[in-house]
Amino acid sequence: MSQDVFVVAEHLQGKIDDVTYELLGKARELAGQSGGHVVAVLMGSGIQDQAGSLGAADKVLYMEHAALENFNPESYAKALSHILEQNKPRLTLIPNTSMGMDLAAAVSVKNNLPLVAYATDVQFDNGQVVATSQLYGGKINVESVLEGDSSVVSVLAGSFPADAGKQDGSPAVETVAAPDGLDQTRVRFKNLIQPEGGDVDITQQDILVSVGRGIQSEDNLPMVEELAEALGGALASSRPIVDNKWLPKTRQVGKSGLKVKPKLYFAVGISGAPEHIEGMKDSELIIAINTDPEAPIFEVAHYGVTEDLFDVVPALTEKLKS
Amino acid sequence: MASNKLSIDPDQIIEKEHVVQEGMDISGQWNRMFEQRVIWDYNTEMLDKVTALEGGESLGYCYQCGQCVPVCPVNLVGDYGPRKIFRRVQLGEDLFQSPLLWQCTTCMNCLRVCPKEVDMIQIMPAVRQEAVLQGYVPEELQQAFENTFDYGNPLGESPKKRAAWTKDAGVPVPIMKEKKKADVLWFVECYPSYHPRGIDASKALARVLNELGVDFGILGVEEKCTCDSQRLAGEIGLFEEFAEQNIKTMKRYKFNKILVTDPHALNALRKEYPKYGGKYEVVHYTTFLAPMLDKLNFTNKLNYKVTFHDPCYLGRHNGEFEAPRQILQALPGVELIEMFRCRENSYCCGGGGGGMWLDGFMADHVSERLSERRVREAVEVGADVLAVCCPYEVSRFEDAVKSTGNEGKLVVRDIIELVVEAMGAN
Amino acid sequence: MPEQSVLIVGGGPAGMEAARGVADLGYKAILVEKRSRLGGTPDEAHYAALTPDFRSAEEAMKEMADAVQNHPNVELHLNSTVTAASGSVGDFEITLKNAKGSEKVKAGAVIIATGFTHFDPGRETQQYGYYEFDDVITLVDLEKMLKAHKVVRPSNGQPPKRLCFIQCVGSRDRQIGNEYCSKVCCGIASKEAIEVRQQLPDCKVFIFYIDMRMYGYWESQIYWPAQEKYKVNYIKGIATEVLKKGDQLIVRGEDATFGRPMEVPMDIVVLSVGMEPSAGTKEMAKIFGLETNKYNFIETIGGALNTVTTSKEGVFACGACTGPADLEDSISSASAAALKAVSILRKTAQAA
Amino acid sequence: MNIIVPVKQVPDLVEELEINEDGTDLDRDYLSYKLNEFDEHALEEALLLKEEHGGTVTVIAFEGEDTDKALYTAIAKGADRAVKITNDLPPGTPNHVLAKALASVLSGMEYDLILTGVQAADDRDGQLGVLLANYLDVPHVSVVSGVAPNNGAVTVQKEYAGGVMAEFEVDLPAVLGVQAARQTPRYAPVSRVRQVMRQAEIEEVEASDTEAEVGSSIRRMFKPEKGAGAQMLEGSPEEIAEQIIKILQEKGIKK
Repeated sequence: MSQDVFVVAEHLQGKIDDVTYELLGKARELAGQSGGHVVAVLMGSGIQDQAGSLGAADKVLYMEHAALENFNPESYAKALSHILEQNKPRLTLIPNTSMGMDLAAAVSVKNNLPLVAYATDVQFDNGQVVATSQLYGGKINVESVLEGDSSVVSVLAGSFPADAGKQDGSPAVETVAAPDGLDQTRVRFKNLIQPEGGDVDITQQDILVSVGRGIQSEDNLPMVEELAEALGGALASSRPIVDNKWLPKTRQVGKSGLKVKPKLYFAVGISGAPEHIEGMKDSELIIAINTDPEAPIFEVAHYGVTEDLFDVVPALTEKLKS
Repeated sequence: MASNKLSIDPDQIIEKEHVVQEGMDISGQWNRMFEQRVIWDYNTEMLDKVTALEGGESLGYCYQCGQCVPVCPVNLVGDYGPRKIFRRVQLGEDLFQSPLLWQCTTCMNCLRVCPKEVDMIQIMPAVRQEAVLQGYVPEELQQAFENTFDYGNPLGESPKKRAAWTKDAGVPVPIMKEKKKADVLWFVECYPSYHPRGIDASKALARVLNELGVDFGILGVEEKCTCDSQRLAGEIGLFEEFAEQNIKTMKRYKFNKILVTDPHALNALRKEYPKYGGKYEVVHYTTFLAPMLDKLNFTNKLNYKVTFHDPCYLGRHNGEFEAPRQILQALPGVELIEMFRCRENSYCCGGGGGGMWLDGFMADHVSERLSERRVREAVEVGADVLAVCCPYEVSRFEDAVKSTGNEGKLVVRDIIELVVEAMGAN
Repeated sequence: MPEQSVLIVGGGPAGMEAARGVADLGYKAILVEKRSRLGGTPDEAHYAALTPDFRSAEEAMKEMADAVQNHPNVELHLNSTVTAASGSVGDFEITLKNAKGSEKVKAGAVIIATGFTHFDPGRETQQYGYYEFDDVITLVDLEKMLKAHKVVRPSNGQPPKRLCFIQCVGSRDRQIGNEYCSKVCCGIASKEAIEVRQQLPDCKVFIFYIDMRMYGYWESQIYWPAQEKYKVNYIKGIATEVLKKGDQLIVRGEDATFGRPMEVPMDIVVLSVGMEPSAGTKEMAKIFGLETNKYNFIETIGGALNTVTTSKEGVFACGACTGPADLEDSISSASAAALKAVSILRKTAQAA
Repeated sequence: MNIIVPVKQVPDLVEELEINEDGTDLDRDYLSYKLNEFDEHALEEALLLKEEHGGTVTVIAFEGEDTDKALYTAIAKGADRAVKITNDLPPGTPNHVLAKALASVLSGMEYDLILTGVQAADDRDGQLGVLLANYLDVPHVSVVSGVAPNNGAVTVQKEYAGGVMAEFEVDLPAVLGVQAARQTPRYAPVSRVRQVMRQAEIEEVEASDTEAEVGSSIRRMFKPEKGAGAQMLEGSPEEIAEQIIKILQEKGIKK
């Protein structure tokens, strides 16, 4: 049994995702408490040089295999399961992302490990792992105790600062042999599809006016667009708006969309599900309009308005124009 | 009208001589005919489909006199009119999938003047029901339907908060569940329970009922939307679902009459619920209060020029034109002025028949909202207060006051708010 | 011996023609008229010219009245009403009442010719403002003005510059209950339109219609001349309401050809009111026990082949008491009724 | 293609959520439940696939509050069968247990594809679909927003951050966690739901295995600390607009 804290590194197109650093930073703190090491798990093909960017880890376990060149829910889960089986770390942190979701629950079953998902915090408490999950649309926090001597927590991106995990250095890289049959999968990666170009890059905008479910109808979009224009910014949105095809995917802020850090993030009719907040909470100034005073968006917003957006938005647009 | 002939450059007219086609000499100026001739294949299938529906029969009665179109509120701001609907359907337009289907507000002004009794109040819900069953339903409307099904109100508010407004009403508002028996059951309805401006009116009415010593109670969280507008928008199943629930709930309590704030609830409870076994004496609050005005002490002089907007479902649909006016005229300092269209010929706010939940959709089909048109009329006659007594109207007209740039010139008040204002401070 | 006389109720065109017919055939015609003079509605309502031949109504009615008044076989009861009837075919006993009292007369057959009344445009709806605006009038009101050669706006006595007719008022309307076409209004409106144009050449005349019903010669006698010679404007699309802005009437409707709403200013609006059964018609149906149709006109039971026989043997009906009828219809049916009545007298006499 | 759509009722977030006295669960007495919105998308995608390529759609749910309504609604939308698992599994049962129970029920059924919502508001111990796939030992892909049959397999699109998507080919049978259907979930007319309630039958089954090692327990539930939170702006819309403009000016965002 080890006291190590493992972090599964996430990467896409050869680039380590920020969430990995966030988890590494947290893992450092936790490993200090458990008395173990921080171990980054890097699975891929031809990306061993990325290990250098995982300097916050004491060690990088690197598994190289052609079947790991691109993320594949099946081969990655098999590989991770193999690594965890061999190492039995005290705690494994996996990003609660599109990729991590496929891994965490899989290894929980495969390796019979307790799992807590949607964590925004993880602590050791009297030798037990305690994870706090953000559930029910961010309205309720749930503190869980994970039993046993090895467990998995999948952590929401943006829960911890990335800086602490961004250390250059040269951690020991230990290459791990891939398990047998890794390329015999029932899920086969075909290709990546890049977002259609031509649309505004919302990550590059200083001012974003972002719309959520509260605008009720596609027909109300022009009203908000007008505000964005008056502010000299671009229109962004939360997931339901994109799911409804009211705006292209390129405008989506949040977990499955884009992370943005504009100077002004103006949230219109967005309640602030954790997945959304994850993508915008680092904005310099956040102003939110939502009729529900309990909406989680007000937790991250600097200024809040509970008046009807259909009154405030046109009034503001008009004043900005004059 | 510009002459169509001029749209062809005279130099472009092709002169041909001795042209013979199919044995006919068609020499002459060729492209004079600026449009191709169309040979209509009259596809009467669509009209047959509509008239085969229960309630859709009378669309086939239209004899194209054209009386309906000038009084149709939507025609004034768009290209919709019952006569035209008939004609288009007769020519094969599929009304079930046409945007025209959702534009009727069921205001009933066409039926009022129709010599053939082509009854849009029956036709539209019947066709809409079919459209809903086939999955053609505007998204906004679908949202309202889903909210109603899930929460018992189209606003999507928590059913548990239906009586939340009573907490700071300032006067007791008894709940039937505790009271069991009352002279008057006040059926509050959704907008008066949840919409901030509706709540203002509800609180005002609660105060007046207390002042008059009326023995009343509300259903509170047990009350569900009467769904009259959802019914007219085509969701008859939804209507039946909640009619059954409301009737079952009301059966548990003893009361002599039902008081409503909402003319749409009046219409449902009075005309539709009996079909499902719920027979009640139902009265709109204006009708209820008009004979009791002498019992109220009006200490505050208002000094308002008030014009009154007849709600379609109180006036045309249920024949009450006088009570609201009696109340207004009894308020000290109120000068009542009538708009160009009033009483039987009152204009429609656009909220009926599902219009309440189709504002975005309608914006694509009309040049201005009906409520905006109405607000302009109120301003035109020099009113400074637009008095209403239907909970759809307050918010619609307040929005329209803003969008027409008449803020500061005109305010929108429910009659009951004016009553309370005239009663002065407690 | 069965009675050898025919009682005719109503001294309008149909009644006068029936009486003359009976009398000419050598039988006694007892003509009962409640007014003090003969001539019926054309006389009472001061018709100017008859439709479609433009003949002076006064002159024509005088001619008809003279024919019966001076006829030796006609027994005329003016200022009289029928208050009761008993007996059956060949032997009716009818109670007449006048200022002096009641008297009973005997007749072998009866002809009802109690006619129609003009639809009251203020009765059902006020949408055309008949009782609200002075300058909204009916065909009948205009007829009187035409007769007096004084077509003016009632509100100010000035001749109108713009005058319109709204067709089908009180006819073809399920809500009002008059689902029938009143048959004559299209012709009368066109005839009056011509007369207005003749009397006031500067006045523009419009007719708002659903469809113009100008059967037979009316087309060439009235409709085409109205449009072609007298420049009357026919507009398809019935007006829905009449409003007042300032001192001008506004006719609001739909131009059905273009499918667009219209608001047309007018000085005078003439409502082309249709026909309803007169009070006398309803009363006679009751007294003689005659079946009526759903519109309260007297029902004739012979279908297309016999338009004057009622449900009661020996009682006939002619003119507009059986339904909307023009003058030509009335005169024709009156002659037919006279013939049928006389033939029934003969038959009963032979049988006796 | 025969598709199974496991659906789950979750607490309706429109209601205010309260925590029970010992602080380890929601106060469930006053909760109302609603079909997980991602499950609605899974059902919609399943119905679209059935309409395009034939087959059947079976909706399966655990017995609980309003489960029948959700199942009847699914039939009204076009599902062919509705199955209710009748084991006494109270709301809040961990997903490991639910997934295992589902797996025991599904192992007796024939299917090509299982579509679930990618996640639910109460997935404390991991997403149901992924757990289910692993108990069944069938492949899975989550965060899927496009499915197309392809010679006995399916081609799926999985969403990553920033609008990038990966395309996979997945052998059947498989579990897919649906992020969004190709179209907004359809409306079930209440008339039809009522008709279904009178006519259709919900099959009932009992899961043979409800024993799963969850390995974690809830120690405490709490509402997020009201941090400093937002400074609320009050007044009329115009006044609020003016305040906002002032803030923007102070921050140098607007002159």
